[in-house]
Amino acid sequence: MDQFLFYLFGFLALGGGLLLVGFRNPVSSALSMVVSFIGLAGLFIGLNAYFVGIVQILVYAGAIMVLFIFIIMLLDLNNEKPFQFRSATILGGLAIPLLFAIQVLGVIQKGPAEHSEKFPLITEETLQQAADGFALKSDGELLPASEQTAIYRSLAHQDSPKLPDTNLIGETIFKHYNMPLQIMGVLLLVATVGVVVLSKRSSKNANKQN
Amino acid sequence: MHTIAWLILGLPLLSATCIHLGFKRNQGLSTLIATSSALITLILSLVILGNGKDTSTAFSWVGAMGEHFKGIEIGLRIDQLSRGMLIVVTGVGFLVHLFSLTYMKDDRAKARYFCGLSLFMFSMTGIVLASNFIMMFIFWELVGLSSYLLIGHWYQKPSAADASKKAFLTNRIGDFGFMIGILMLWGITGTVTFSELELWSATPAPFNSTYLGIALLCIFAGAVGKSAQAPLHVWLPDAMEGPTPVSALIHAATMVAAGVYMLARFFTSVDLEIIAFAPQTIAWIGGITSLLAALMATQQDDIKKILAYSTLSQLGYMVMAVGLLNAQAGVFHLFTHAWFKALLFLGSGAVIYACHHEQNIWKMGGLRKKMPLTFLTFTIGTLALMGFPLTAGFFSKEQILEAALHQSTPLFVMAAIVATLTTFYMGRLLLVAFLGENRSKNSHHAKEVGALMLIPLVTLSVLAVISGYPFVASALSPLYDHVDFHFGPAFWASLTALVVGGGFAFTFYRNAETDPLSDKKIALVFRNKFYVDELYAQIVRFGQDCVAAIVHFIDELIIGGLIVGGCSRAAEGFGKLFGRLQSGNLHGYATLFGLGVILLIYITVFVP
Amino acid sequence: MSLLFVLIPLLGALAIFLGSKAKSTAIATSTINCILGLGSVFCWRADVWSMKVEILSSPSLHLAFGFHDGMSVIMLVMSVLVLVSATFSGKCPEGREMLWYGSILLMGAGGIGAFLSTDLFFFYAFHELALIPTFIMIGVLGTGDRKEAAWKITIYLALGSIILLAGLIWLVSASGSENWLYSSLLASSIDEDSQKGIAALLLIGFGVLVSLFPFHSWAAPAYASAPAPISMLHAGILKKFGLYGLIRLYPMVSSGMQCWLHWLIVLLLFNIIWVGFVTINQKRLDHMLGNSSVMHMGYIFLAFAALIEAGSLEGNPLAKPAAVTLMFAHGISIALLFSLTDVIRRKTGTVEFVELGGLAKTAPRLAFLFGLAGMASIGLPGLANFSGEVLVFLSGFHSYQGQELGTLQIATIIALWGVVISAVYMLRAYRSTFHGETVKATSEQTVHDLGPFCQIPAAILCLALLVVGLYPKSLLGHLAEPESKTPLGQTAK
Amino acid sequence: MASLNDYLLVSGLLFAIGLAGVIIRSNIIVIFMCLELMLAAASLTLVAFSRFNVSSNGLPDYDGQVFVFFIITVAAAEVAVGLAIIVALYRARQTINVEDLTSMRG
Repeated sequence: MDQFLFYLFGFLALGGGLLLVGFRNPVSSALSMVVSFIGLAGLFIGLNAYFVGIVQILVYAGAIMVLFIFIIMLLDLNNEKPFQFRSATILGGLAIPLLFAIQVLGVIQKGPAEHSEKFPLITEETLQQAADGFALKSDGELLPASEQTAIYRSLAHQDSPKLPDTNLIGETIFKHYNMPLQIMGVLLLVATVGVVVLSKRSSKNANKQN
Repeated sequence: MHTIAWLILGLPLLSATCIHLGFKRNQGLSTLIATSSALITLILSLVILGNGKDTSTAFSWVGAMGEHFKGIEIGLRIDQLSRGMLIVVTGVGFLVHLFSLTYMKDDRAKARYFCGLSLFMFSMTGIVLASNFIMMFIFWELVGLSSYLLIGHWYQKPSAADASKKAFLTNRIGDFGFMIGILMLWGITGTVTFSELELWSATPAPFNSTYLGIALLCIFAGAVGKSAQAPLHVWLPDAMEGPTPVSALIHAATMVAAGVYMLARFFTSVDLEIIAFAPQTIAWIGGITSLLAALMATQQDDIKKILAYSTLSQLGYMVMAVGLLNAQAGVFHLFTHAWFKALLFLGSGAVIYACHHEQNIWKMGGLRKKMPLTFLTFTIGTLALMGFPLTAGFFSKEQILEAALHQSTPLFVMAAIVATLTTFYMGRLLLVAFLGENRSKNSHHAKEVGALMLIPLVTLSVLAVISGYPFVASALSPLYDHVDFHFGPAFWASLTALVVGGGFAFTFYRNAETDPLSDKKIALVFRNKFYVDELYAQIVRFGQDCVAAIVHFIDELIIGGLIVGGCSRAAEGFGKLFGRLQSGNLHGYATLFGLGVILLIYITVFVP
Repeated sequence: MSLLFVLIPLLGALAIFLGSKAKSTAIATSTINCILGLGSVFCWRADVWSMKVEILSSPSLHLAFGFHDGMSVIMLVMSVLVLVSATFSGKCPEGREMLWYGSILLMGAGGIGAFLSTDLFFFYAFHELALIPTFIMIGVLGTGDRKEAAWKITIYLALGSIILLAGLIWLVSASGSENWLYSSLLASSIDEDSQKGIAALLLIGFGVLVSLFPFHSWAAPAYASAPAPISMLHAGILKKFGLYGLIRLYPMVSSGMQCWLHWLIVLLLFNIIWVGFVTINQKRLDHMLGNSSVMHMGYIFLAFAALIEAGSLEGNPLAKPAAVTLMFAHGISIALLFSLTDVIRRKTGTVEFVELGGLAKTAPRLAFLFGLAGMASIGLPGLANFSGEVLVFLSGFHSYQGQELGTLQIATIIALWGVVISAVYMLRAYRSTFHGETVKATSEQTVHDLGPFCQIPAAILCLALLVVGLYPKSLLGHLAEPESKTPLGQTAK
Repeated sequence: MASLNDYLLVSGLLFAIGLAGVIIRSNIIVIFMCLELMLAAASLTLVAFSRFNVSSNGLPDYDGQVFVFFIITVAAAEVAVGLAIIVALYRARQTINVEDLTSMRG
């Protein structure tokens, strides 16, 4: 089953990508991009990265694709002139990715043997074991129930222990990557301002032209 | 005393500055300032002479640095040598100023001329009073500058501009040697001050006499340049392009004698018996110069050129005397020569002025009747130059001949031949220019010059006669060693020279219309100055200009073209190459990016 | 106080870029700077003036200014004099005042900043700051073949600067010092092997900046096509940066320099004789002056070689004063010459020798000033260059005691021939420009003599040449203070 | 369960497809999408390694996933700005065909 899902989503991702490149109409390309990203998100989830997978779908399929389509519509690019096949470009466009892919194969070949072993599943025992680590204080004593974290509770859940990866990512981000997170916030702000400025200036130019 | 000495040095400078900065517009005031400053310095020099005390004063120009270098001083040294030389400089200087008042009356740039004269007076007194070699070098160069300015006074004439340039450059070559000499002397003796050199000479530390000799010869190179000795004599005849009073002052009486003066300074400070080869070289160079110059003088037609070559010849005498370690005789001749040569030049100036700037003696003639007083004074000068008995030149020449006789027979013979030739060419000058018939319109209209010109002529002719007598010479001459006169070989030689030279001149040139000797081959060589100028022109053309052109070519080609140009061309080529990549086409960039990624992976992963 | 000299022109440049009236601002700031600078000479006392001003101080970088010793003072005086006359020189094209005067002030500030920085990093950085306007001005407002000249100077100087920077970084890292302060570098010792490499890098790096043979061919075309103030400032101030740096850094790498002495002597003789011949063959006044300035650098290098031969500053106490005096004199005289050449170019429209002649008749004041500057540059006594040159030659013979002539002495003698060469080209140039009959370009209808405004810069510079020439002690007196007594870093902040 | 190599292969191929798109296509919006695809391919690698590098307590190493989180954030910002630039570009030039946009030619 696992293997099948991997092939399915992998096929979705790669196929979406190929369609993205292949469609003449940008709207179709955008849609195939979403297909590709859904496949990718499936792969993420297959890697037990639930949070990232969901975010991938939310951001790309929800936000970015809408943006793309919106812009395509705005610019009214449907009647784009047909593909111009310039043989040099096509040749380069095929040869280089092909070379790249061959190299990737080579790299994989050279990689250590354990890379080709299947991932060990994350089982209940694993989770139990991990839970122990979250149950101890720094001096080795067991935490009292009042101080037990959500992560611990989720890991050590009696009936169905679950991997609380959102909590874990959250913990990692806020504990170890606090500063980058802040900077990221500023970056988003800058991007917002930048977009406003860019569109404003262009509107002014448009006025001038009129 | 010190104040007076500083005044003598400073007044001409002040005058030059005032004229240049303030009174250039007012020509009359400028001439007045310059002339009065010359007069005052003459009076002050006489005061110093009357005082008669040896003294020195100095201020530090460059401070001492370290133990070895004790600084450079600007100092004045007043002793018999400098006192006498001061009289010569300021005396001739003042008379020339006086003469110039008339001679330069109609010149539009009179102020500039007098400014130059004042500058010259400043520089020359600087040389005379200098207490050390570096200070002397400073003023040495400054007289070169004023000579450059005055020769080039009529700079619009290409010949004058070229002559001034030539004079400066030739002197520079001499100064090249002079500076090396000073540096070596400083290294050997540790000092450049004359008084300290005397001390050093009294108790010399062990040193290599060869290097001292070389240093001496290098210093002599400075004198070769300034006193126009062979092989750097070529500038002096050309320098006659300047106004005639300038020739009298600078190129006859004072500046050209500075070389002899400097040598005398050096020879009286340092005992040079031990390095005989250097003084001997100097003496031979002097002798050869005097002979060559005398030969060249016999075939010149320009009155000033004849006098210029005679100056060369007489300077050769002086240098020879100094080289024979008889500085007294050399300086004595310098002293008498200054008066009679200044007289001759001013006389020729008067003639040129009267003949409306005609300088060719073959276009004069018969001036005896037109300008009797000038003729008289000119004759006195000529006789003094010939060494006619009882004139000043006779006494000083006698001393030189004596010195040569005692030291070296070949030099004595050479000196005697020169004396003969001197009589010959001066006789030729006198006969052709003053006697005979008027040969051109200009000389026909000549008339006696005014009083302002005659005063210097008469004064100088008096000095030309009496300055050789012991009672005058011992008081005025910079160095004078009284030698009792006796009828020795020297006397007979000079008398023979007088008779033979005068006789030939009389035979060939009495009532001559053209030069009877001019068609002889040898005369052509003399007339063309042994083709030395042509030789130098070739040397300059090939040794300098061609080399410069080749060097410039190589510089442009190899350094500018291949090495640097190669670098810049390579940079440009790379730029073009990468500029081609910069196609502005996104596909191109993406392809390159992909290739780059592949290459990077290949290098990091697959290259062992 | 030392900060002021850098700050005033910088603020002036800033004001100009912010839109204040360019010409009057530039003249005002440079004049104030000049007055202050000259004032500083008269008040120079090592104990007061060696105090340094620190603006920015981090463990590794110190933006601080101060006078190391008399050499800094003399360089400062030279810079302010050249700067003030540069602002008066040349003719700014209509509408480019901001660029023109702003660049002048920036170059001045860069030069002064480099001379007064106590930190090697800023010493380097200020020079670079000054180079940028140089490149721009040559490329944008130059005459003749300006594009190529600008490229040439840019490539060369950038290359030289990079080599120099490498040398400086090596110097700092080899010394083990944790900052770039001159004083702490001076206190540290560097091992022999590194010294040798550092010395080579410094010699090449600074050498390119000073146009040492064979890195000289940028100079003449750049100076010829640069606008007058730019060639004045570069030849007058910025070129001295390299020599200043060499002498300043010399104590740290004294034994390393020793290895390159013979190479340096050969190169400097090429500078004097070879470039001298190149100069003789020039057919244009501006090219001739550019090459002559390259040639004269050889003399300063000769003084530096004398310093190297002696092994320490104390070993040859003449060498440093000689180099400094000659640097000062050359800076002033070449600036004057470039300024006047520009006047000739503007008045007659040409600087080709064959098209000139007889200018002395139509423009006597110009002829006098040019003659004075020319005579100064060929080392006529009474003008500043002579005192520098004579000291250089004396320093060359300092170690000579009557034995056989050493390499340095022979080099000095050969270099002396350069005095003759320079007289040849300068007098030829003067002869063909000012003497002789007037020609079409110089006739009275076309040429008028210098106006009073043009005379200001010339008068300032002439006066400086005369004062130092007639009484060199006025300059050298500032060098008497031994450097070891006032090490800069140790005085109060 | 698949192995690490499988994921890396998918990621590599996805990247190659994106690269091919960037090189071949001339519509700048599509090129932009392809870039997003390449970015996503890189994310896949990160997540795969995050899962592969089990940390001491037996759970995946979440540093990699945090990285992906950041990448997604930045990509969002990038798309916003990029599209704004494209709009501005279109307004100025009336084209979004990269073959017509060669004013950067050196």
